[in-house]
Amino acid sequence: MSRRVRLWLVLTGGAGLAVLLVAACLNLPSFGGDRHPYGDRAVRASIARHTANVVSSVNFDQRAFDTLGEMTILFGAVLGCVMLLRQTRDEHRARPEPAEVAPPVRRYALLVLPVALVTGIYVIAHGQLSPGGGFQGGVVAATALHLLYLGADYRALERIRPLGVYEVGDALAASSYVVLGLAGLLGSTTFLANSLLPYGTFNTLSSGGTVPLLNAAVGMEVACAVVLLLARFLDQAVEIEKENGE
Amino acid sequence: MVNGWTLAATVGLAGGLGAALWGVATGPLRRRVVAQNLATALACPGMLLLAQGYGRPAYLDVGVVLALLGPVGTLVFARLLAEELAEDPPRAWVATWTVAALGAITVIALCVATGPGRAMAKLLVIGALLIGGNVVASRALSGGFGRVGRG
Amino acid sequence: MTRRTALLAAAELLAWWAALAVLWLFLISTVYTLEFVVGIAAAGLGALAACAARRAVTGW
Amino acid sequence: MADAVIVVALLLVAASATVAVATRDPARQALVLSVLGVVLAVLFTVLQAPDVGLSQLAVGSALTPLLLMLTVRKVRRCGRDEEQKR
Repeated sequence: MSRRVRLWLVLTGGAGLAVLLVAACLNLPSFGGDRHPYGDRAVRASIARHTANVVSSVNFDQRAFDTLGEMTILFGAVLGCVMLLRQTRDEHRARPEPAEVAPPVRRYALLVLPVALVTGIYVIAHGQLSPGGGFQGGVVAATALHLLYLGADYRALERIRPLGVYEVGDALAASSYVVLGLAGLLGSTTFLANSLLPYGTFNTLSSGGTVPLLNAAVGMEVACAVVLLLARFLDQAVEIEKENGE
Repeated sequence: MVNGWTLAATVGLAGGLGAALWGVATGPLRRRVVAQNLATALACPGMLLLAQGYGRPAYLDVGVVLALLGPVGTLVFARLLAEELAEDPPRAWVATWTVAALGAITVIALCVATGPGRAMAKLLVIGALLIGGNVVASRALSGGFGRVGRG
Repeated sequence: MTRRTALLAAAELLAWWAALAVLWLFLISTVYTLEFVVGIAAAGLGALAACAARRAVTGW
Repeated sequence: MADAVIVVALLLVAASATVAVATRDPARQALVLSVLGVVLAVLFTVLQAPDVGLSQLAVGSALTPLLLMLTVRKVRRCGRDEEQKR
């Protein structure tokens, strides 16, 4: 295909997309109106199940099956990364060299690591009460561990990060989501139905039936998955080298 | 719903993040990393003001996460760009302390509006994490990481 | 590990535990039993991580 | 007037996204991307979606820059090794 034809193709496709988008925008309800048919129904269902954060109710109760799909996508993506970035036969591992870090930076990293970890757990635990949830908190908690790489060196991080534990945790959390879904079949005829546990007192940690449990499962899955993903990237960037003698 | 808090947040976010965006888009690397650091330092007080303006204390959690992870992001750049930054280290103490002062003023104003209690303690924790984090991140950018080989 | 270092390590762990439990109290909005239990558990986990991280960096 | 902060956030997102596309060097692009992440989090918050804002902050402020910069480091090191072999 010549350059000219490609340019025409892009222009025609772009113009078509622009026309469709403008046509769709003309039919949108106006910005910030007071009629929200879906919102009203979601809020009503959320309050009926004593879940204070409607977004969590949508994610882990009304559309819990979609979240299972999203979690599986993350699981599969991390699995793919682990396979692609593994150490191949013509590569070897070199010991990472210690980095010279200024003392205030090191102290900051050691101080903020536990604070960020506790904040991550807080965001996971209060997913059904305030903004946040398993995904957000899991990423925060996993990022917290890597302060040890930023504030010290890779060897220090490797000492507190037994990868096998995180692999097992990842798989356990992902499967416990499915098990909780199957348990929903006990009380009703629907997979992932929120009918197993009492809905509890509104606006407490135990409210919302299975929502906090699913939230915790996703939080653990995401935290373990992010640690495993970053471990492969760090291995490649720091430790793994091509053999020189090939 | 317009009140003083949202207005202050609008002005602060427009001016602060606009300037940070200009800084991160142009100039040498040393200017860009400083602008990236100041973007989080300016956005976090804006988030706190918005939480107060909307009357929703739950929105403070966004500020907590930003105050914790913003400086961590700057540390990532300081650590992995250490070689290039060592050749041409950034010197931005005036900007760093000015932004830190803005953050401190915001937190103090919000504390006065909140009154004593655990909510005020939360605001003070956010302020300490934000200001401490950004000063340390600024220090890390200007030679915080010495000789970095393969590590 | 001598008796002295063991005592120091225990004191470090307890100090972190207390500090992180106070942080949890600041983060939450209302206090009740379950919240307290979860907070103590999370603070314990954070304290273990803090001590492990410090040991990984300084080496004892 | 109440929508002023939304307009400001939208303009900032449009500007920083354009800059992120226009920057060529990956390291500098990662810097712009991290500012874009913060601006997007502001936009989500002013549109009353703090859950999404938190997701954006969690991923965009430290994780994405770390993944990108580690990749840049690996690619650069491979390039240096190739040069040494020649």
